[in-house]
Amino acid sequence: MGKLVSKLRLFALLPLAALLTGCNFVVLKPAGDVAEQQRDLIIASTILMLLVIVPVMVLTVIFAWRYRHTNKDAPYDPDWSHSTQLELVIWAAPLMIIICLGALTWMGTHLLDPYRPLDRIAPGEPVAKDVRPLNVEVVALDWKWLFIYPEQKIALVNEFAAPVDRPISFRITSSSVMNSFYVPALAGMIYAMPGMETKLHAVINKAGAYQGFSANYSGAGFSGMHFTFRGLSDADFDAWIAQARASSDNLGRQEYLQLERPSENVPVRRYGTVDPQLFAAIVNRCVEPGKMCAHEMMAIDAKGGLGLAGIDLMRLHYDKTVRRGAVFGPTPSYLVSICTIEEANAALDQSAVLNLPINGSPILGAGLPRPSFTPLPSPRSTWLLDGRRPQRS
Amino acid sequence: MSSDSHAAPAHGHDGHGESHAAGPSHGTLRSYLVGFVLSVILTAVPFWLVMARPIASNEITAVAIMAFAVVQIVVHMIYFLHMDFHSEGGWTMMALIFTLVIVFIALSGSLWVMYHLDTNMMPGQTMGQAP
Amino acid sequence: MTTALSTAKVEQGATIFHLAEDHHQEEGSSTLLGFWIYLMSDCLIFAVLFATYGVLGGNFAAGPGPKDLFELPLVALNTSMLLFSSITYGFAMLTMAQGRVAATQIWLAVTGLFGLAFLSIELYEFTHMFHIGATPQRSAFLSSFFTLVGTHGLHVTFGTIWLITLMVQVGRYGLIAANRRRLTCLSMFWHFLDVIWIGVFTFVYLMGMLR
Amino acid sequence: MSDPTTTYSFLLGRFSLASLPLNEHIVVVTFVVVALLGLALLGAITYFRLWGYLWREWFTTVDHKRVGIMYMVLGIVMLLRGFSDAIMMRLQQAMAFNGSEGYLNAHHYDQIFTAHGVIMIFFVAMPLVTGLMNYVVPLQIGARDVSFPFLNNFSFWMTAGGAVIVMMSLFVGEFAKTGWLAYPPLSGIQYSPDVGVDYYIWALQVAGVGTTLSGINLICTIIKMRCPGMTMMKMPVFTWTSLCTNVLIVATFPVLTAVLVLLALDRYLGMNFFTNDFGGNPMMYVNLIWIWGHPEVYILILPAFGIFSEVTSTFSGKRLFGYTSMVYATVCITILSYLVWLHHFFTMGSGASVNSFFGITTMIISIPTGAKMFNWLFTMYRGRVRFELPMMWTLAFMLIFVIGGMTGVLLAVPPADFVLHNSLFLVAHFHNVIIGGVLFGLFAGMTYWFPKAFGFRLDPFWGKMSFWFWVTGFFFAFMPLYVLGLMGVTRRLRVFDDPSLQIWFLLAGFGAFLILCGILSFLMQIAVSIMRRASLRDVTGDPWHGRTLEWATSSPPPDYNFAFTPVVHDGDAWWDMKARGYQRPLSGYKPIHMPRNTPAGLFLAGFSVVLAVALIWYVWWLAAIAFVGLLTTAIGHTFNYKRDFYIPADEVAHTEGERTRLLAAQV
Ligand code: HEA
Ligand code: HEA
Ligand code: CUA
Ligand SMILES: [Cu+2]
Repeated sequence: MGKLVSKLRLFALLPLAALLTGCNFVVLKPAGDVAEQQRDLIIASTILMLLVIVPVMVLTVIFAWRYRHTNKDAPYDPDWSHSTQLELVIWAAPLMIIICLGALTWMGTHLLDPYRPLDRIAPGEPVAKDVRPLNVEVVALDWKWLFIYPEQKIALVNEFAAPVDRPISFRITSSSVMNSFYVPALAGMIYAMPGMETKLHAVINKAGAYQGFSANYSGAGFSGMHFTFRGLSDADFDAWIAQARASSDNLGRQEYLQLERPSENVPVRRYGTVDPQLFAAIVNRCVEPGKMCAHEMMAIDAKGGLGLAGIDLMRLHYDKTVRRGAVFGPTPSYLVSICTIEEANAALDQSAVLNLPINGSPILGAGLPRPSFTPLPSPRSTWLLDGRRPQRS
Repeated sequence: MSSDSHAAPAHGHDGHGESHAAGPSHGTLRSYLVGFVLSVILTAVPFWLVMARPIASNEITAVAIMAFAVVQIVVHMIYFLHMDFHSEGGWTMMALIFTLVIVFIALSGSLWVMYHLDTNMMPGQTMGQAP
Repeated sequence: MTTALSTAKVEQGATIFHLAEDHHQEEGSSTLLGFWIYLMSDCLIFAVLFATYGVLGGNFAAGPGPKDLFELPLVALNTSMLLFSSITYGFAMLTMAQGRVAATQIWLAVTGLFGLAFLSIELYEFTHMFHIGATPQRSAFLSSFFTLVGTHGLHVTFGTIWLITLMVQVGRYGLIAANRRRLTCLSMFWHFLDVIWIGVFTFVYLMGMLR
Repeated sequence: MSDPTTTYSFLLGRFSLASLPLNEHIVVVTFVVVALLGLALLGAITYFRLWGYLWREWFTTVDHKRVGIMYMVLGIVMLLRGFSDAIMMRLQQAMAFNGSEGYLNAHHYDQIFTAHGVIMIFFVAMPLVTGLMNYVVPLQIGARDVSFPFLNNFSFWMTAGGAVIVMMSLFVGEFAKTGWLAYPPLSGIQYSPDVGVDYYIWALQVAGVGTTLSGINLICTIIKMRCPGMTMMKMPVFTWTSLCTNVLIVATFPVLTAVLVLLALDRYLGMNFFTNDFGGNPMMYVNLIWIWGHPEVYILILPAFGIFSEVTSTFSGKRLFGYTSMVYATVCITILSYLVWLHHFFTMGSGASVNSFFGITTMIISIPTGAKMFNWLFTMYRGRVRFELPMMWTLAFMLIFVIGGMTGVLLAVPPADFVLHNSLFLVAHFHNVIIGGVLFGLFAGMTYWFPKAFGFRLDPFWGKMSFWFWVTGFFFAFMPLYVLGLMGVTRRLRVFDDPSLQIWFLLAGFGAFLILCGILSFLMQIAVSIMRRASLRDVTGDPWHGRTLEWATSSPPPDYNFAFTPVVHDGDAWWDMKARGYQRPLSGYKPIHMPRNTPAGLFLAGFSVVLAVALIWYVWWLAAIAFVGLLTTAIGHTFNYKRDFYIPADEVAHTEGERTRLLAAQV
């Protein structure tokens, strides 16, 4: 009888086993060194935790069974509710595990920080001195991915490739909402956010075609927002580049503004040439002609803003498709560009000169001077954080 | 529970609630005046520090006015809000301390986290962020 | 509680398991604590607004910054209004403790007037800024400035409405226990707003001028 | 589907006939069904002349027990909605392979997962948790009611108001399509110009006010209303966890309120907190919402931990092992929960130092949680474990929750999170802890306290059916998601390319079906128990050989809970009283001071809902009217000084006499 049951049980497990072997556990069997280290960390942590989880589960079953109320043989001690030694153990056992896991985490997190350039391409294989990483610029659009190769001067939609064993350095941004750039076989993910640039370093060790996608929900077309990543041998990679180069399409600002519009399940597209400034313009949210770039704006802000002169003069109404503003807000508008820092400074100086009619405040008494405006060298109170500022390479 | 059908029986209400045994102290004229004078001073000085700029350094001025603010908050707590360790069996103080801890965590944590996020990814040369 | 225990009827030998008298939870005995806890939760709302201002306060979007907009003399005047209202509320509490209805009412009225003065000055400041185009929509700095300062102002507004309500109630029912409790709550609210204002004028206005 | 223009009329705001989803069959059918059921219910109430009764005894009640029960009813009703959403998602995900789009388009699917998350967290789990705390805590501490009975009623109606707003979005307009945390810029006016996000904002704001106030109320109750002799370290563990839960509520919900205000300002006034331009920073929203969001999950689990403590010691016939360390563990979790929020956005790029700091603080939480697990274990040790339903739920919890906890700790390792964030592994983690922890806890608590609330037990047969369906259903529904997560499948996906995944989604769908059977069994259990209530009746008031004070009074307890305020000498007060041969006093009753019912809370909440709806649809005149109404009702209410009354001694004597007769008949 017992035998039969166990046989049946095995039988029941069979399809499960078949299922499990049939699938592609890409997270547990990745093809890139970074993802492999992350996998190792997952396995190590799990084993470490099972050291205490399994005993807890086993004890639960044992205690519940042994002390069931029908079992009159088991001792019954209704007032036993305290034991200092036992409680020490209870707190200490998880503590020990967490100390180990914490150490593992600390090291792993620093080692696998996506911002940290790679120092190896595989266990025991440091990056050769003469190898420079392949630069790829990634833009999450509504709802497709744009890959720009600044050195090869090509761009692609929903496909990208890299030579096997060569470090890749990604710079990632997004055009409208938050996404997350994720190729499970290659490395962990990092968010792609509008107006910001995140970085990721990775390497692919096995040739092949891998799935990549957005891991952060971004709206209606999100499900179709995936791409293929190809790990290629050097020769294949060159051929692949050449294939893209062969395309007569150029990705300039105008084309980008077209491409940027929402679309779903977009097929692969190749651009043989690309505006070298495009990625910078996307990150700085100034692809639209005449719009002020974020870094300019920040530079101006670091000097204390443009003053009252900056209030109105600088608005540029740029209405993409439909009006999508707040009920009580202004129509969507942007700041016009002041192309260079020099121009910005000039505008700053001008604002001091420009005597705008703003001083109509009777309560202060006419004639009281407004505080004069002089840009300070380091006007913002960054000193508060100076000591803790992380080093950027 | 048909509430309306019951009239309140004899012992009325005004008896209780009068006693302030565990309630807060109300302060005295003296304590209010002391608090007021201190607050005036603690307000006037930082305004003067910023408007007249007797100290040239921005940093030192900032630290000074923040210190004044902290002291003044304590003054208000003691003289106007009558905080002490006794009222309500110490629970108000407990709540206050707990809140301060949470406020501290939320404020400094947010600034810390946001500072790192910003420096890690904002475009442009100037990485400085607000405090 | 000790008195309650001593009046309890002793039942099973020495150990008592219940009080013989109705254990009277004093009417409103939790109110002050409850109100204090509410204030603490309010404090967290302000903490979020301060944190937001701290993070976004430097993002002028190439528009005006604190130095272009803030008038410290005005802020000083404003601050003094709140400070005066504090001490006058204190006087109201003192006269309330002595049970003097008329004096309490007068001090409450004075407090309310100072509150209104504060609000008018703030409104003036805001309209002035609106007028020159420094609206909350202009930059993240202005959004967070108006929201932080405006939320404080809204609190003062509601405090003033509440104060008027209480004056009516004191006028009608006198300084009964319930009204005293309410006045005490409002006093906590009022002084709490002072404390927040200390944060505002230091962190927003004074530090702003130092940026 | 309204089109994203902001043209609106004075009278109706953004509303037009196009806002009614008349051409969407599922919604229309749902609407018809709901409307018919609603009409039937209203008709039945009218026919049986229950309106007056409901109004007097329930809607306007300030009795914590009735408010508690109303919370539970709200939670169970909303559960049905939350579950329909879940099963629709499961169905869609099981179908949408091999080029099939499934049966839901993005417009629907995206609303459904958002609504599911929001409803389950805010309108199922929260009301159930709050309801239980409301019902049980005053009884456990020997109090007559909560500190602020009127506020309690008001809080309930605000929560219900939030639920009404969410439900309305199903039929009028649409709900948010942003995920349950509504990250901007997606939730900003530019990318979500429709009413959906506004529904989200105002539903949560209205409910949030209720939750915060109820938190304040229960904190005060626990601090101020404990009966003589009950020191902090003699409080039942459930009361302790409730205290910590409510502290968490009061210290986090304001953060949610503030963040949503900022988002609303962006959306309504065109401010720039979280926009892409003009210096706004969406990451600040993510940061702030998780300062609320992480403690929120402990708000859900802590009361469940309290329930398990009560249940384990009751059904092991043994004092709880390590009471003191249990209390400290709870307090530790409370404080630690504020130090970990960043673990929800490790992948946003905050750098190694920040990530590892928050990763490690997160892991530390497993130490006090582990201490709790062990304490329950050693409570069973040398006990006499009775496998009644509450205990079965507890055992299932102990076996299932540890798995979810372990995967949680795994997610707290930042490099591991880089590959598992937003994957179905994460979805499996949180359903594992929420279902295995919170829901099983609620079921245990429901079954445990049901006889207290209604005077009869729940039918064990259907309860066991429900139990086994839930447990197996859980494994089928969520273990495949762990597998899928390891295959690199992410959440919130509507269609899939890889056909080899389908089998797992089919399994998960089957699991959801089993859970459906579990829910039906649960409803069946309630129905059967009501029909058989005579044979399930418990007149002792203490059906489980309980240990804490709530078992000292009758079931259901009288309005005033205890005829005489108990005096406590021991942590397990009732156990101690029984052990020392306590006799129920039969005379000497005094009049009892009680709060009076009032409809003010209902009116205030009603105005709030109208205000919210008006704001959602841009009907400004209505908003103004509702606001004025709100203000005048609030002020008007403060002019009501007669808020209490006395239950005369005679009536107390009568009620207690009844009980004496029942008890005598029992023996
Ligand atoms: C009730 C709800 C609940 C509970 C109790 C928990 C408990 C925990 N959660 Fe979970 N979590 C959620 C609900 C919950 N979570 C939700 C809803 C989300 C997703 C939100 C979203 O994005 O939509 C989430 C997401 C989430 C993340 C983010 C992942 C991501 O977005 O990428 C992380 C990461 O650290 C995490 C960790 C943890 C940890 C460490 C615990 C710990 O508290 C667990 C502790 C318990 C144990 C560990 C088991 C018992 C202990 C022992 C037997 C002792 C010994 C054990 C060890 C030493 C390991 N959770
Ligand atoms: C309390 C929280 C809760 C609960 C109970 C559930 C229960 C379930 N959830 Fe839940 N789910 C979430 C919270 C919850 N979920 C959240 C926060 C999200 C993320 C949303 C987002 O992406 O933004 C999510 C997302 C989510 C997804 C989307 C995954 C994806 O993104 O791809 C799916 C897919 O099928 C799913 C399925 C289910 C199923 C089948 C159940 C069912 O198995 C269980 C159904 C349960 C019930 C119907 C009953 C509940 C019972 C009680 C509450 C107890 C009653 C007790 C008494 C009466 C005493 N959930
Ligand atoms: Cu994201 Cu900066
Ligand atoms: Cu969390």
